[in-house]
Amino acid sequence: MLLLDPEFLFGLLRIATPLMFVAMGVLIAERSGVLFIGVEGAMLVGAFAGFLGAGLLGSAWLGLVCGVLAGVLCGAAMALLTVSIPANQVVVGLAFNIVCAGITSFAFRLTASVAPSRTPLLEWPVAEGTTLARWLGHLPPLTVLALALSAATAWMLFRTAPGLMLRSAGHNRHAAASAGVNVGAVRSVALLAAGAFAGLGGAALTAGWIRSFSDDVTMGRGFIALAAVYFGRWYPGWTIAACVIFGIGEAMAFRAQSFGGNPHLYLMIPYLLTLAGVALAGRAQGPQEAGRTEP
Amino acid sequence: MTMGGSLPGAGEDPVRLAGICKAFGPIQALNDVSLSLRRGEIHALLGENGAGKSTLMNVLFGMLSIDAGAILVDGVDVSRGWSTRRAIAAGIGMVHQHFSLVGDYTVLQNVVLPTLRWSRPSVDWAAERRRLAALCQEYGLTPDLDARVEGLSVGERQQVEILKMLFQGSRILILDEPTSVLAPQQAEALLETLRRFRDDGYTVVIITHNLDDAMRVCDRITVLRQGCKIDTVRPSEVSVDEVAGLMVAHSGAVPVRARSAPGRDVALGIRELRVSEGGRSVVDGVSLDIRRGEVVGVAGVAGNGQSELAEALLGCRRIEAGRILIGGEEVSAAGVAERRRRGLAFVPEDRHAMAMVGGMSVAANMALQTIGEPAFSRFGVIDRAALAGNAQKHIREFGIRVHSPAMPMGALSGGNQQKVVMARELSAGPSALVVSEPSRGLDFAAGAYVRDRILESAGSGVGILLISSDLEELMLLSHRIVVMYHGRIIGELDASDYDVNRIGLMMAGIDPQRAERAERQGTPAARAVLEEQAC
Amino acid sequence: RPAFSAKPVKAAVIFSVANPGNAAGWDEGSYRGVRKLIDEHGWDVTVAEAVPFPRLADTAANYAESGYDVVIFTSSGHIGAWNEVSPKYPKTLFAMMSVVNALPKAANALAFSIDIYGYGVMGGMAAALASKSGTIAAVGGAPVPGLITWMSGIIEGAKSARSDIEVLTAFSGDWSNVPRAREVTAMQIERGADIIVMNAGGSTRGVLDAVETAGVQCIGYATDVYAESEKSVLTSVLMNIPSWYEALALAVDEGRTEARIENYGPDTFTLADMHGKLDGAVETTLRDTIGRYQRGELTVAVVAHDVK
Amino acid sequence: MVHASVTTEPRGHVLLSARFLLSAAVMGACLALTLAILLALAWAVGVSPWMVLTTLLDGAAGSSVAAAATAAEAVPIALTALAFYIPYRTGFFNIGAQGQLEIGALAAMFVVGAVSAPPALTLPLALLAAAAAGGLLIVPSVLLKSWRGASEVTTTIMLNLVAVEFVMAMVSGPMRDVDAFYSTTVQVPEAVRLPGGSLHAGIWLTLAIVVVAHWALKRTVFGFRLDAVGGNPLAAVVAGMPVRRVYFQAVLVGAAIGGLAGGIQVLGVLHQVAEGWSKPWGFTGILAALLGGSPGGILVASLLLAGLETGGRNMQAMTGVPAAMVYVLQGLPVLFFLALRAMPLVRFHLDRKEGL
Ligand SMILES: Nc1ncnc2c1ncn2[C@@H]1O[C@H](COP(=O)(O)OP(=O)(O)OP(=O)(O)O)[C@@H](O)[C@H]1O
Ligand SMILES: Nc1ncnc2c1ncn2[C@@H]1O[C@H](COP(=O)(O)OP(=O)(O)OP(=O)(O)O)[C@@H](O)[C@H]1O
Ligand SMILES: [Mg+2]
Ligand SMILES: [Mg+2]
Repeated sequence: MLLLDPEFLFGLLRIATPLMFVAMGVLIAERSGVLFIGVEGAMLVGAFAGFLGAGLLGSAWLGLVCGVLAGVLCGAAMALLTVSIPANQVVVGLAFNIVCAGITSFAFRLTASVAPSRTPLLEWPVAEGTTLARWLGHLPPLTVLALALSAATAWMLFRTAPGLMLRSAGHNRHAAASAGVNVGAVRSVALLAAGAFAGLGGAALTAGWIRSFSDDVTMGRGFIALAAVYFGRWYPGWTIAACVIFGIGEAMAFRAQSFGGNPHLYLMIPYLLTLAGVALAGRAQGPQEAGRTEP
Repeated sequence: MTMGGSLPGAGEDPVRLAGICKAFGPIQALNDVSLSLRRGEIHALLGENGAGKSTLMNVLFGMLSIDAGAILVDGVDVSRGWSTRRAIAAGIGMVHQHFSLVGDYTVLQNVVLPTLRWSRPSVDWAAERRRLAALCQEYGLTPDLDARVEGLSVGERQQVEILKMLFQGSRILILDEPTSVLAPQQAEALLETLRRFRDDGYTVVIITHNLDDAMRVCDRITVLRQGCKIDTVRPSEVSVDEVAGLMVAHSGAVPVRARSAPGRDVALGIRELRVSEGGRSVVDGVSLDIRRGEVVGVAGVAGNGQSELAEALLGCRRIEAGRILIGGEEVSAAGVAERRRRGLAFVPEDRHAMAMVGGMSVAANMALQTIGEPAFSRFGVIDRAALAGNAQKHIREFGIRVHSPAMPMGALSGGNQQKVVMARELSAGPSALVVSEPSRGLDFAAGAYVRDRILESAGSGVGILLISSDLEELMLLSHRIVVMYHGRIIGELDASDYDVNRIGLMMAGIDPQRAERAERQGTPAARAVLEEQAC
Repeated sequence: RPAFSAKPVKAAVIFSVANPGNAAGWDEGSYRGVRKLIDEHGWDVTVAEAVPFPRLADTAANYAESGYDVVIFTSSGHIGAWNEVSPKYPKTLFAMMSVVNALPKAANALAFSIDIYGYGVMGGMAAALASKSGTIAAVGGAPVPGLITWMSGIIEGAKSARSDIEVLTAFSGDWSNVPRAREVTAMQIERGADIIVMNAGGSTRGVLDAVETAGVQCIGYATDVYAESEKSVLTSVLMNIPSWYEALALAVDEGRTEARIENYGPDTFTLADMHGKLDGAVETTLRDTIGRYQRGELTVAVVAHDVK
Repeated sequence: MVHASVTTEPRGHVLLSARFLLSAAVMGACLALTLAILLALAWAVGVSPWMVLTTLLDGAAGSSVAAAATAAEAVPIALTALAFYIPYRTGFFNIGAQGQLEIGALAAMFVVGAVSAPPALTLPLALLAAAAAGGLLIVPSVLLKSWRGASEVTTTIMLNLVAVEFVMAMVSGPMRDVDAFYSTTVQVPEAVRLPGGSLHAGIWLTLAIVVVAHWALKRTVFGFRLDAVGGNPLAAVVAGMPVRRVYFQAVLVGAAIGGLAGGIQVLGVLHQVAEGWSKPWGFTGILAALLGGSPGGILVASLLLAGLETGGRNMQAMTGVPAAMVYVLQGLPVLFFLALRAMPLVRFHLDRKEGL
């Protein structure tokens, strides 16, 4: 039915892809024991950097790179505030979001004169007409990238030594510490990675999807990603699924408008779906350290 | 008889701590403490609560930075930039008082964790498993390598902690109050294992409050008092009383009064009580009558339903079947508050988790369940003078060491925390008291005091259910002892025929008859039966 | 009637959108007008952006109190505030630079308005005649009266030019949610529309992107958005907003500030260059039809559709 | 903050206590830092820093009008701050104050439109409705947490988004004023508005609520139980406290206050609910709760943030610097505060537990 309709499918993938990136970031951070409420702000900064970079450098892919770099900066700020110092993770996150909202729209005005208002289209970096090009065909590049990176994240978290150390820091910092794991370092690294993912997600939204920027363009998508992680019980697979479900919800909302009725009513659907998802996920045995603030 | 750092040849000692000072804000936890450890010795650290034992070992293990002094490993000063990671690399391992394992990791993962490096991302689990299995073989440890640690008993967790140390190649093993959480036979088995480590050339440090253990198995004993090192002695050269003298500034333990005769009528009645956890029944048809002024001891290896029984009695755990009576009145359906109002008092085994709010003041903690009563509040408004007065009173009569009742409960040492809890529960004027592990982790002075209060309140007609893993304590305080095994009471002894060995066997689930026989064959055989049943 | 003491004229302009200079459409047009006031007429102008609707009155009053000569409203959403404030501060001139049909009861209120219906008609005609599929869509931001009138105009204009035309209408719901605008547009295209007539304010670029990706064409609002997406902008129906500001400046200079509504009709709208996107014949008929309507030779019924 | 939440208040006179002076100093440092950055930004966009500074202060408290505006602006911030702070004492993170505020405002608006009773009756009724609506909105979160263990952080955030869309649906749908030129409800009739003009009654009501809350948290059994449940739920159970009830009470009271914030804002200041009618008061409120650390402190922090808001708006309008500057202005001091506040030395002195 609906899902088989390619236009709908691509529509929901366009919506879900940026979420996937961001959600992976949140997942890494929380697995290491840091509640990443600031993800909304990091995503917004990434979105702006992605837009600016793509516009000035004339390549959407380079825009994504800029998004990642900006995200890493945000991650570093987060690490400084919640790991080095450390201050309350939730509140730091919320303050961080507000600041990012300000800084981005401020910078947006400063750069409005120099940057083109729309960024180049993002396509597979392969020559037209080659077999490879034909193979990749209509596959949305970013979705493929998102899935690949998620798989990589899952492997890193659950199959490698760093993954084991990272999760131990998130589950019980004292145990990790007495096992010689440098919790602070692990979390800082995790936050840098998380920031990178959040920034990439933001860039995927601007440079990869709507190809432009406007104030607060993320509109709570960072929070949605956060919810997706809880929904997915901190497992990459389920988290991706959650992002897709949200995509379906929002795509349906857009579609339903054409049946008449008030658009805003339909736009509640995806949030309610996510809420239902979080409810179903139930007693989430998440990383026990996430949200704790102790020196 | 002073020894330690000043000894000739101490240079070869694998570890030397010299003039260590450590303060937490105003508290001088360690003051110029020097200590040297040797190859192939078991070294005991003794001292009252808050003496500085844990802190000193945390310093050696790199978990706390020091204000002054030096840490020498194999004669080399490593104080600068000393960290847990370095300590582990230098062959030092530590088992903390409150175990530090990653609950949702398997035994294997927990043990391997300390050996992981960012530089070696991939792990060869098969190989690690083989190495670990071999290690278990060697010291006769038998944990299931793929079990999640959450599900393990205290004893098993401790084995995992020890394996962790061995696996990461530690030659110096530190254990903080290892026996205080174990049943006698388990403790005995642990000490046996420690002896074998010593014979294999390991250095073992145990922090303990059990003087006898220290005297029996240790080669040297170092005593701390209020952050200062008092002395290092050889058990062979001193008596228990001497050591005790070293530990406490004030004159030693309070003599424990004699048990008074119990009264007639039943204070706390338990009828066919059944509690189940995840399908299997953890308390399985327990019936018991505790009369006024009677102390009934409950023995049993940790995890055989004692804590569930206690919680069911308090009313914070659903009961499947059976009845509970306080002073002859049925309370099975009542909630915690109601039961307390009917005269039930409760001292849980884990005070940190269940008996206190660390962030609130001592005074507040002393009124935790009575705050709503007219004594402390009118129309929901707290009478702070009354709160303070109440606290002052208890601090005086229980001799609680604390600057002011406004101090946060969390900053007290375990002993004093326990006194606060006891004071609170007894001051409510209960008719029945359920108390678990009243002296766990307390130095003997504090422990003796707490026991004395228990007997005193029994004397004043309170019916007491005493759950403890310390048999000495049980036999000292109880009029009779029941043994719990797999949620059932499998045996009961009267004060007249107490016998450690027999109780131990029952704790291992061996019924009295077989116990008799085993006893006739003599203890070694009995212990064999025991070990086979233990795990 | 306000008397203007010292030059330069001190004026404040109120926008509800953020960053109007970059808004691709109506507000960008207004912003260019403002620049003219500053650069060519030497006015001393303060721009207030992103003023929430409920705050409009306060903001305007605040300017009046702090001695501004002229306060300029830039959207029909500001009419309420316009009506409320202008009677209170007779010394200040309150200019409304947007669609209105009635004046506040005050001598110091001045309006430069357009025939938004007629404007819609022209867009509708152009779209209908350029459409190959026979289906066109009007995509708007929030369903406010001005926008509904505009859409009604599009429907009637399209039908008058081509009876078999089907006109879809859709709202993205607000003026800022770019992704939403993009997906809503994509859906209209999916339903067969091959020409999109748009007025999405801050979310215009979402519409443009959908159009561009689907390889269809769209018609810009107010200003020429060809530069935004050469591939997919067929044309734009231009309303010369800056010229209204010129007129305002002139009126102020000559002291002709009596209360009135200066209405700009179809004759002031123009169709931007099509860069040869339509083949000659089609473009000629298209321009011819629209020209006849502008000259009043061709009348289009005024019907108020209640579009959703 | 976590520590602060369980400390009991200092002995002696608050204003004279060393920790008060210290926290004041910390606060001052944060503001100074922020101001420096602000002036740098102004310089970057080519506006005279002096103009920025004067317009900022002028707009915040330069005139009685400005001061009144700041006081009014502080109301929704202070109330949503309480909406966060009270549940927070039990360990519940209510990030949903913004949504509760939106819904509360809508409910009040609905009552005003629907009820045809004398103003003296309608007004309190509308405020009650606002509080009720706010409380209602948090019920899913609190139930989901206690039944399914779902994290309230996410559920409240989701409910924010739902509430915003719902309000938009109402003001652009059934409750829309058909004559208006944008999506909005009708204006609240003069008679039903909170009396007092720019210094409307809602300000005094808020003041009262803050005082009561401050007293209740420190001096009553209710506050005592909040601390116990927040500090160690298990111990609270063992002590026989009605933990679940305490917990529900705290959360519902908080959310109700959040709803009330919306009611007051719409009946006292804006007189209508419209597209983009609200600012992110709910989130600013959380910042205020953190800066304040107690209802009393919240009052101060709210006035501060409100001043930055009104002053910032004035600065924007008068100098034309981007409105975005206001957010930077509100967020930065809090980040600085968080950072400084958490520095070991500062923490040691501020968290030292004294008094009963
Ligand atoms: N993290 C800490 N913060 C502040 N003070 C501490 C901390 N840890 C220990 N102390 C102080 O240092 C003193 C020594 O603590 P330590 O844990 O070494 O005592 P201990 O000998 O282990 O007592 P116990 O026998 O009860 O374990 C304590 O009295 C305590 O006041
Ligand atoms: N935040 C703190 N401030 C001051 N002292 C503390 C703090 N945390 C712990 N301590 C001290 O550290 C010591 C070790 O803490 P620990 O939890 O081991 O208590 P304890 O005395 O060992 O009792 P138990 O044996 O029951 O654990 C205790 O003496 C306690 O007084
Ligand atoms: Mg200790
Ligand atoms: Mg201890």
